[in-house]
Amino acid sequence: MDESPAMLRHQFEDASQQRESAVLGMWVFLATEIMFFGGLFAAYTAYRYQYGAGFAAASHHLNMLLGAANTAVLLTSSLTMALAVHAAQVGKKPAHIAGLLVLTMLLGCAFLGIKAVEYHDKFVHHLVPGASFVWEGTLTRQAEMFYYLYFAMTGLHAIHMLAGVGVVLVVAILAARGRYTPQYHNPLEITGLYWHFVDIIWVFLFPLLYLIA
Amino acid sequence: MKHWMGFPMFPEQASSVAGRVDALYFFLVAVSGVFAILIFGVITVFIVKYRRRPGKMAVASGHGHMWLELVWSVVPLALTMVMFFWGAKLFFTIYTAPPGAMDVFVVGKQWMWKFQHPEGQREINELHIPVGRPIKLTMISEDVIHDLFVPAFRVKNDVLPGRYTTMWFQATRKGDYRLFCAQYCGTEHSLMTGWVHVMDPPDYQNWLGGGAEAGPMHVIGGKLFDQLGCATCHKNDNTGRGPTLVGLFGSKVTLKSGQVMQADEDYIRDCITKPNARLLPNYEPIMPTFKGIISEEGLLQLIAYIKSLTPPQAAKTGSETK
Amino acid sequence: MTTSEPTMPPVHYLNCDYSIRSWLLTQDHKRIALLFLVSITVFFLLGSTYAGMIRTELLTPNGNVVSHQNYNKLFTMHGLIMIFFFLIPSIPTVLGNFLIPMMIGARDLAFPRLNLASWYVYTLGGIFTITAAVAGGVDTGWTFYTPYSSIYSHTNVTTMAVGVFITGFSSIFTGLNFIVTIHKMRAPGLTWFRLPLFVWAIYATSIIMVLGTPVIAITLAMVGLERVFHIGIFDPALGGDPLLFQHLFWFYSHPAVYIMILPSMGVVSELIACFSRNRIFGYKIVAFSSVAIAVVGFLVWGHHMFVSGQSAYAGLIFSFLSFLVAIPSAIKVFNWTATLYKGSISYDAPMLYALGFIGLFTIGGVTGLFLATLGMDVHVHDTYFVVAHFHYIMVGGAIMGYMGGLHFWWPKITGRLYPEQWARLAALVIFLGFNLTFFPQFILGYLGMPRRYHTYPAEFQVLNVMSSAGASILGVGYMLPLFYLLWSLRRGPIAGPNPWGAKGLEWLTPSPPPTENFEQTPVVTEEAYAYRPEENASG
Amino acid sequence: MSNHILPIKTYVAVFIALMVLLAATVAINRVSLGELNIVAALSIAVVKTFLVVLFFMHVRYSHRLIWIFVGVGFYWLTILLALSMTDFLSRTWPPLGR
Repeated sequence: MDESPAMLRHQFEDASQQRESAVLGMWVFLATEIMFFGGLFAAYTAYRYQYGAGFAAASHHLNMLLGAANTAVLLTSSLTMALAVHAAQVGKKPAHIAGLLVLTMLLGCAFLGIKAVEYHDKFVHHLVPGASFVWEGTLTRQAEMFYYLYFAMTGLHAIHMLAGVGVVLVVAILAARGRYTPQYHNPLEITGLYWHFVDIIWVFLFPLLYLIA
Repeated sequence: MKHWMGFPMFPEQASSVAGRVDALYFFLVAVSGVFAILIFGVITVFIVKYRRRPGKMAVASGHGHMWLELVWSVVPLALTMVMFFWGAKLFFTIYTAPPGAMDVFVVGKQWMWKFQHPEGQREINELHIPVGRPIKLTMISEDVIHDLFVPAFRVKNDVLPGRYTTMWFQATRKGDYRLFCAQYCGTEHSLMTGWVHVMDPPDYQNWLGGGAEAGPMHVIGGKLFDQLGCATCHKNDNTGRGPTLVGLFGSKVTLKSGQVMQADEDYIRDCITKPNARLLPNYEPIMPTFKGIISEEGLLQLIAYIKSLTPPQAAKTGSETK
Repeated sequence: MTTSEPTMPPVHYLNCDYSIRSWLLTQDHKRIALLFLVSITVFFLLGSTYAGMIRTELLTPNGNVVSHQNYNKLFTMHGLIMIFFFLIPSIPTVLGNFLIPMMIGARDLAFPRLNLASWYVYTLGGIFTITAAVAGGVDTGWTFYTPYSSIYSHTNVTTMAVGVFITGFSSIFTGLNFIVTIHKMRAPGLTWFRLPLFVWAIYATSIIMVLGTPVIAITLAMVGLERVFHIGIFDPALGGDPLLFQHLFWFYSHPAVYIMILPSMGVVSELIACFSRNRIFGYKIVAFSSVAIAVVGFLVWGHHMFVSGQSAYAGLIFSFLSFLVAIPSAIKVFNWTATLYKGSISYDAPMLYALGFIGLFTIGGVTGLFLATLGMDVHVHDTYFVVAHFHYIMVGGAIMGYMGGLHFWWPKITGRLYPEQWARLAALVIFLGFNLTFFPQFILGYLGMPRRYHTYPAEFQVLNVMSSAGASILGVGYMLPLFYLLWSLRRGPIAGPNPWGAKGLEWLTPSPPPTENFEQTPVVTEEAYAYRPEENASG
Repeated sequence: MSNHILPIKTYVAVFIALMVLLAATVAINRVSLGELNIVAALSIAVVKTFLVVLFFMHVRYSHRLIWIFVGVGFYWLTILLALSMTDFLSRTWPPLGR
């Protein structure tokens, strides 16, 4: 085999077994993640069914343009991430791979930045659930429940983004050191899977939270 | 309690469903018993007969037999389906109060049961009811989840905060029966117990006549209605800023959102505690919330009053005793 | 069995390095299994102590040993520790960790560092739990029902919820590791239908761990948030629905029962096969029934909510589905019984545990049917009938399997045999003590004694005294193995690689095994449990 | 699980499709379709998910086992949502029996 033996851990027979294990492991983890968000999705479904009117009213106070912009940012970051994996697959220079990863990371940071602007806006307008929640209009409780779910779901998503940015940073550094070759780039590949997954969660959060007609 | 050699084995049967629950119980015990004895018997025979002996080797049992597997999958499946349908049918009965049942209202709180009769009598941790008459309990909690459980009647149901749940029973024998809180509710959960006193109807009427200076529930509710100023908007001739409540109970209401709701106890309770969630067309959202202003008992009295504004024959659910 | 005196291998996973560092930073699945063994035993003893205090209190109806609140804390801590810190990790993290790589002919799990992380995460969760216990305990019941847990309880609910949340990730890591290992690391020739049934059972368990645990994690996180920030996702006063909590809680916590029982079923399959010298009857059906239990087990949680105010229509659906999950369990029992037929059965201690398992699990299973039957459940729900039922499953089932497995593989783990006569005695004492403790509780439940009652009406005392008497016998039964297993570590006879004459790859290596498990990756050419190869060859 | 390498233009094409779908989601939201709005929005989200999973995450060229685990994750989520909604949807239905 042509892989560098240093990358093959002792419990595996060969590089393809190691790679397949890593990829499968990440997919199993992502199934776990689906269910982790799933609890919140279930809460959302139950309350949206019961509190449709309040949810719609509350949703109008979210900035749909910022939400759409964030979706675009994340989708773009997914593209750069996919291209980074592709670059490693075809054996591009370390700087090339690392560059794409840094770009991905920056887009991730941009997402979090926009999210922070939105959160700040909600703080200013007293739309954070709890004692300081102020709602001008009817259906206060329903609106508060919406904002609770909004913060819980986007907050959990943002935590995943933060973790993702951290991991991408580490992988970018390793990539810059030339660790990833067409034969071995498992960490990069599974980081990519994670990144795309976080992207998919947002693809659902955007219409569910921002686009309640 | 039925005893066997001094051990209590079996609870009293004191309601119309108790016998049916016990019949199902005996069926389940019988099926379980037959299966358990069958399995234990066969295992005992095998482990004795095929115990390891020198010079005697096992004879491999092969790779299984399809027909055998089928038999012992299908037979238990069929039996469980009998259990399912029998249990479901009984559940319908336990779940659905017969029309014309006598109302009693229950408020659970840490750690006591408060009962209120339509005639106005209130009691704590004791419930007096007449024998032979279906009783429908409309229950709500002031704090955490409780559960009203009367073993002799074989019924229980959780008592939730924020929403009415109901259960019903018809006592068949005079006597005093224990009632428990069956849903863990905090420190003195095990003290949240009491008694159901099942009386002859004349005794019950006497008992009713004994107390309640304030009058029947709907009268107390009517006074509360005036005190709270509800009548300034909800006028009986429908000229107020709010809709009239005459004929409301049991009717179908079309909300501003287009949703059609049955005006039952929960609907009225929600209208009082969160009025803006139940907006009506042609009316401004001006009603303030009375959440925290009216106790759960007060809400039940208001509901009793609003119910009394509907002629009895028009009401579909529930009924007044007078 | 070999005729010559067995000897210990000169170098094995236990004596290759004695430093503390070599244990705390080990990536060897066998050593991690032992780390878990020590940890869960500590929690088992803690949980048992709580149980002993509960049974002492219930000797009298008046509650004159501890206060109301302390009693509530006792049963809460008993439940939480036994379920999250003993039963759920027990077989998977100890026997699973030790055996899965060996049974499939691998050198280790797919992710050894993740495996070690799993132990550290478990320990961290355990520290939170101990902290909550020392700080005064929790009084919500292990079910954490809202709004009691989120608003009304003044105990250390948040700390405890954090502990359970963290420990959940240990479960997820372990499950993930097993799934990948079983898929990707099997030795050449070891097809799915040649796997030992224990591996199938652990695989099914792992599926539940991976897909169920995150839901309880997020749910408890929401309860914690509600407590800390007073936002009401489950608080009816703030527009929340307490039944939503129950749905999310039981979505995990019902399948969690199968996390506890499935591995035991796997162990029992191994034991029955070995000690009756027979291939498991209907191997494929037993294997698939594990997976069926894991899948269908996720569809039945609503049977915990028949009287909760849940819609009666939902109750109907959940009742129906609950009956379906009974079938694969029944099939397993029938197939184990059929395996004994024309076997060559010996009564070694592990086999006694396995037979005890079948008996107690059968009783636990059929009483589960009572609870799935709608009209019946209304009466017995939240009574001692339920308490008895789930102890028959979790103690009578899960712990019997765990004890049987621990004895069976003890020679493999330590290289030494435990004292057989003592072990048989302990198995017998546990069986008798268990039945005396929990059988009276079925009757108590039907009489109407609600669970979680500190004081109770005097007419229930006779049965409670019986139960407490049984508990003292059960306690003695559990103490015995603790002593003689420790004793055997130094004094037990040398076991040799395969003291039972058992089949399976784990018996091909020395006892204790070397760090790499096998000198050469084994190649598998026959089915599991080929106790009579000539029979298999002929047909 | 092959180490299949996709051409860059596939990635770009998928990306463009994703952006078009995003625009479509926003556009459809401007039109009031009642209940259909949520259906449309979620349908588009599902299509986007398919694109990301199949191409960016290489599932299209992966082993069947990966397909199974992708399916399992979403299937279990469906179980959670569907069975818990049986309660919420049917609570206001008329009482059983009689």
